Amino acid sequence: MGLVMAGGTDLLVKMKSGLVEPDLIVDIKRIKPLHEVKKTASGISIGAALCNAALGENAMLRKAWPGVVEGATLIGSKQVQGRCTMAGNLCNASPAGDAVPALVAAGAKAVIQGPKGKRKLAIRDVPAGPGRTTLKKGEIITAIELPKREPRSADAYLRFIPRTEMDIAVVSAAVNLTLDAKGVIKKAAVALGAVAPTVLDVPAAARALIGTKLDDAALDRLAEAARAACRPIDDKRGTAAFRIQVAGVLAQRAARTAYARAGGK
Amino acid sequence: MAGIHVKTTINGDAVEFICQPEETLLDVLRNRLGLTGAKEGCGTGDCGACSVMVDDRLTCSCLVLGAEAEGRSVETVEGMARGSELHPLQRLFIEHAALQCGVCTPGVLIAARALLEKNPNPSEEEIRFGLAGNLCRCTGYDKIVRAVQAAAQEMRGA
Amino acid sequence: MEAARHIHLWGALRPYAGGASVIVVEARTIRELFRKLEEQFPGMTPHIRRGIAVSINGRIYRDQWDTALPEKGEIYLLPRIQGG
Amino acid sequence: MVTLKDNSLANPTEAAPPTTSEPGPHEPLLSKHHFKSVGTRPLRPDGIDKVTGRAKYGADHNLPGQLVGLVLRSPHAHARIKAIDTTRAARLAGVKAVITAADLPDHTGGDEGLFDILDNCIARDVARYDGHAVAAVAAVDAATARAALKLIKVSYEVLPHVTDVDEAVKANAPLINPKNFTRGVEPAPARPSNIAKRSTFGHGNVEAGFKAADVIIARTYRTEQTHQGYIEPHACVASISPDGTGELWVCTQGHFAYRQWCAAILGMDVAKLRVTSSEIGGGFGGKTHIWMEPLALALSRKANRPVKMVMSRDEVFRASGPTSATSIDVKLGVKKDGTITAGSATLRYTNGPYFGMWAELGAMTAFACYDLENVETIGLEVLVNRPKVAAYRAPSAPEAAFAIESAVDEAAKTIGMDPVAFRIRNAAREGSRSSYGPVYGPIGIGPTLKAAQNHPHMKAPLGPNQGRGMACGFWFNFGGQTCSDLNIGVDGTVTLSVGTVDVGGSRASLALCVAEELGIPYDHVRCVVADTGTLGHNDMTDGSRGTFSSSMALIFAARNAINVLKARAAQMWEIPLENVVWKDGHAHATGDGHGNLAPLSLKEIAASAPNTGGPIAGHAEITADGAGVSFATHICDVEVDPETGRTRVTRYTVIQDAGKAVHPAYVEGQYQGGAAQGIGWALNEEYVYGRDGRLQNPTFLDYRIPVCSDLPMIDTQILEIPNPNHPYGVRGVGETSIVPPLAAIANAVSNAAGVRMTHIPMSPPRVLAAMTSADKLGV
Repeated sequence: MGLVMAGGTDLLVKMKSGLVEPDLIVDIKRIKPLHEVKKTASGISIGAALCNAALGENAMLRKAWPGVVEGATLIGSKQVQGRCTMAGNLCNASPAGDAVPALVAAGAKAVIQGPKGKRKLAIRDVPAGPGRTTLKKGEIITAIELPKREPRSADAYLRFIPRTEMDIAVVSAAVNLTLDAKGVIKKAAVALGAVAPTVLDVPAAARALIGTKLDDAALDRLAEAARAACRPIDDKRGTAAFRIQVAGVLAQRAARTAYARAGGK
Repeated sequence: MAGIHVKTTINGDAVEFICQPEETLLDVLRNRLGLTGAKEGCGTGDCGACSVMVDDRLTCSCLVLGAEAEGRSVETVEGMARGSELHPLQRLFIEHAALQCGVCTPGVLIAARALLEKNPNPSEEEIRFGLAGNLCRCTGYDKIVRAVQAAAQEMRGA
Repeated sequence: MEAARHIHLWGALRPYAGGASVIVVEARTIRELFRKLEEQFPGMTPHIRRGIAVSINGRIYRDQWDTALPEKGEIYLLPRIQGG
Repeated sequence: MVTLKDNSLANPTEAAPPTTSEPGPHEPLLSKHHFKSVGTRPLRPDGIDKVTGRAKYGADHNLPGQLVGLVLRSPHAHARIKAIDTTRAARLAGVKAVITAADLPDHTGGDEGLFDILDNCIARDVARYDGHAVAAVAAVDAATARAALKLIKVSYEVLPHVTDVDEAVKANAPLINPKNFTRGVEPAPARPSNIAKRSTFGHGNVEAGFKAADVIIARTYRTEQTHQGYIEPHACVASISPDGTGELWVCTQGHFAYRQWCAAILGMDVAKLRVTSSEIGGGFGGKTHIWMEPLALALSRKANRPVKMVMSRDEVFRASGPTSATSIDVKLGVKKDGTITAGSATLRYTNGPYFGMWAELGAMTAFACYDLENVETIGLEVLVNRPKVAAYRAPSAPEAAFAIESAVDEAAKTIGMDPVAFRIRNAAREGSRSSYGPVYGPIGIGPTLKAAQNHPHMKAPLGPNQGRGMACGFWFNFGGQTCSDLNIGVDGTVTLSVGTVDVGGSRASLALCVAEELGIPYDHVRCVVADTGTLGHNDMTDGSRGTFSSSMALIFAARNAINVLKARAAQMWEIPLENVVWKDGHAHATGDGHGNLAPLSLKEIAASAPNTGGPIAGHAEITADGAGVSFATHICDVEVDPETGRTRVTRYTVIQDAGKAVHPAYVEGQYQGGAAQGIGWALNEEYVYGRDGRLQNPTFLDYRIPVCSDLPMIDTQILEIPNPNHPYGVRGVGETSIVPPLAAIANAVSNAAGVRMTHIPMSPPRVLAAMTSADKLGV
């Protein structure tokens, strides 16, 4: 078995515990273009080997996609940040991966290179279940593409962890909003992490926001729709009931942050 | 399995070693090069005791393969002092009693230096989040944070 | 009866002394006390082997078996505690 | 009176009778009130090694030709081992030894405690918990050793298991040990059970006390199992030579005890095994027990090569020293005037699969802070399929204090009394009968409470969703067997050899005490931890005894050395010994005709040693009884997120009696470290077991010890109420600081959340469930 290594922060842990025993490891960090962040005709392309610490240092990304950057830079410690990548987090396919919900809410795409050429796939469709992706044999992700930003747009990502750092998300929420000139939400996306086998895109929750200025009634409907979409389990990190309850809370808080960032008042 | 021949720079010195493909940089430092300052507290990137710099990025050496060091520059706690002169962080950690058992100290020092290089005047909160990847079980972090504050002040003045 | 000492027992020892909370033992030192206890109350032997501490007027002795048991004052047997 | 063996005095030809103006060589009474060195904050001698990476910990030592040892562990919570086939593993190239229980025959000679240690080190017929060692290998490298483990075939017959404390005491629970009949019950029970022992403490008549009460508080509290969480995993290098002698390098809190146990288990003579303690990367009680060290020795014996073994973090969690999980019923009777009329508690503590005394310690300490007319505690040691419980900093006291201090707080609230005033009213004092039996001498709980009452923290304003809590804590402390050497070099500098492992800066404290006693500068004194081959037996660094005991021994050793120094000065001056006194690091001549002699410095006397009788040294071998009990009061503020149940500690204050703080910075460090561990225990740390009886979270990722950003600064206030049994008044300070936090935080969270918290850790799901409806959230 051959495996691709970007940051290696998941792979080396799995090797240590004997979970995987690769015959070959391909380190993609030496490939220069895979570290680039560039503006393209359709948006921004982020190389798959770019470590999240470097991603967080990119002012353009922080300004355009603060929620995406939040998600990516919450993973692990400062030490782990120096290694881990968004693409790696995506391919690890944990339902609790911090980088993923904001990418889903952003409508981002994975650029996939394989023996049969290149294809693009919505981030939402990359994970197939815990630890499994829809990538085919021989395929690797080379970049993540974020769409072009309209004016008055912003996103936010929040996760719930018991400590202040170093935990895996017990539940998480990302909200991506675009406002009109009057501050009314005209486009919205809501994604939830750690409440189902894969990160959830929740259109019903997004619909609760569209056409509103994020009044209390809209926030209540948002929380209700978010909770209704959850299909979590009880595990060592939290109970299903807790996850459902807090998913609504985080969706509301992330929506408030995204709304303020987009210029809403 | 055939070993991999690696040429690298460690604490400014050119170093060559042969390692197995699955060996971590931490294993190489400790078991092949005799640099036992970096410690293995967990092996999973959760404690920070193995913190080193690789090409000026703070990393857990347990999450880096030894073979990856090829052509890169690695800095460990053994390279922090200049000759007999301790780095201000090292000196102030002793002066502030910021270590008890001391096993987390090498990793904390490397992380604290990385923090101060990026942010010479951190708030208490920034220090606490900057060191959140380094577990200490003895001190309750109080004296560690104070030592880093003192070092930041001294290094800014110097 | 100048060697008679009143010895207070903690709960786990009382069943071996017929439920008594205080017993009278003729013993001048901790060593003599333990020897007499084993003779008179064989059920206490496993406890003594595992460790019993002796509080003499509030001060706890764990090891020094030649310590004298004063005629006056309180002698209290306790489990030999462990620490971290 | 500190007891000393008569033969422990200095060479009798040199020992002079003490003069009236100076303390005798082993006079424990407080001899100092004004200190020059003690109480200062000099740099620790091991500091530079520890900030430069030079210090050698357990895993930092290597021997030529050493092998890598690894352990095969049970994947089952409870299983009979039907057969172990090691033939394929043994045949693998590079494998030099494979061992099972058969390679460690029972040499314990009927010693039940020692047999339990042996059985825990390697399972014999039954694997008793997930992670129990079953076999071990030694190979030329880690990869080969890992491959060999996979080739060992163990056939298990899986047995029913139980891990929960309340489930284990039920009549139909699976039996952990069919030979276990509850001790402490007369007549002995006819049927075996999982209750290993019942202990009772108390006095008075609790039923009468409850009848006299106006208010009764009765609740059941639970705490989950935690781990000491030292950052350095267990590690050792063992080397046994064909002549039967052996060397063991190991991280431990007590190398002499490790030697004793390992030698007994391996059937070796104690004198043939030399154990060297490495620098220790945290212990907190977890390194007062042996784990894989006998396996390393047995592998080395079989392979005739040195063997290094280092536990993984997973192994540390699964197979080394956790605390008990507990379930504690408390009943408290209180009068409206604030008098506690009676207190009772039944404390169930898990022991793991082996007999321990954990509930007993909980039962002893539970009500120790209070002066109660009627009190009764019952401790039940409960066997479960979890790893063997090990001591953790004031073992068993934090759980009991959580239950009792929560009830005390609730009682104060119920009668409308300030919680500090309520505690002051009921606090134990000199002459009170303790809840565990004896009458107290002078004790420090009152002063810590008074200090808390007057502390600005108590009066600081609180914000929304914030609450304040406080609690008291008690720990016994102890002393024990201690042996030290003091050697004076030709240049007048001093080397100390001690046998108590330095876990948190004690070498600096001990050097300070000797500098004080000899009257020389701190930096003329160097303290080293000696191996078992070069010093007499020392008990472990546990029970808060390291600085207390070794400083006492070293002060006595220094006094013995002073007697020698004075005799040498008398020789040099050619005057009678009784005309020499020791003051400020010098011999002074006194009396008629000698007054004009210039004082002789220690350095000058040392320089002439070759011509005055040879090397100058002092020794002491003592049993350092009289440690003196310890009390602390903690205050904390928390903020609870009402929507998520997450708790943030916003302010924390520790007030504790140190007797005399030898090196105040390291005393503060003990207070802060204990508080931080208590905060972790209170909020997030817990062992999570699955239905299969396997540990779900054996990583630092999911066993959540506090990180730097979780904590505020931890303020400390050191009280100094001298311990009359130590020459400088020193008390142990290491453990008590972990006793109050669980309760202090529970009281604060209860105040912030508006609901009484009875289950620790107060993880967000539990707090949120308590704040809304327990059923709705299914916790």
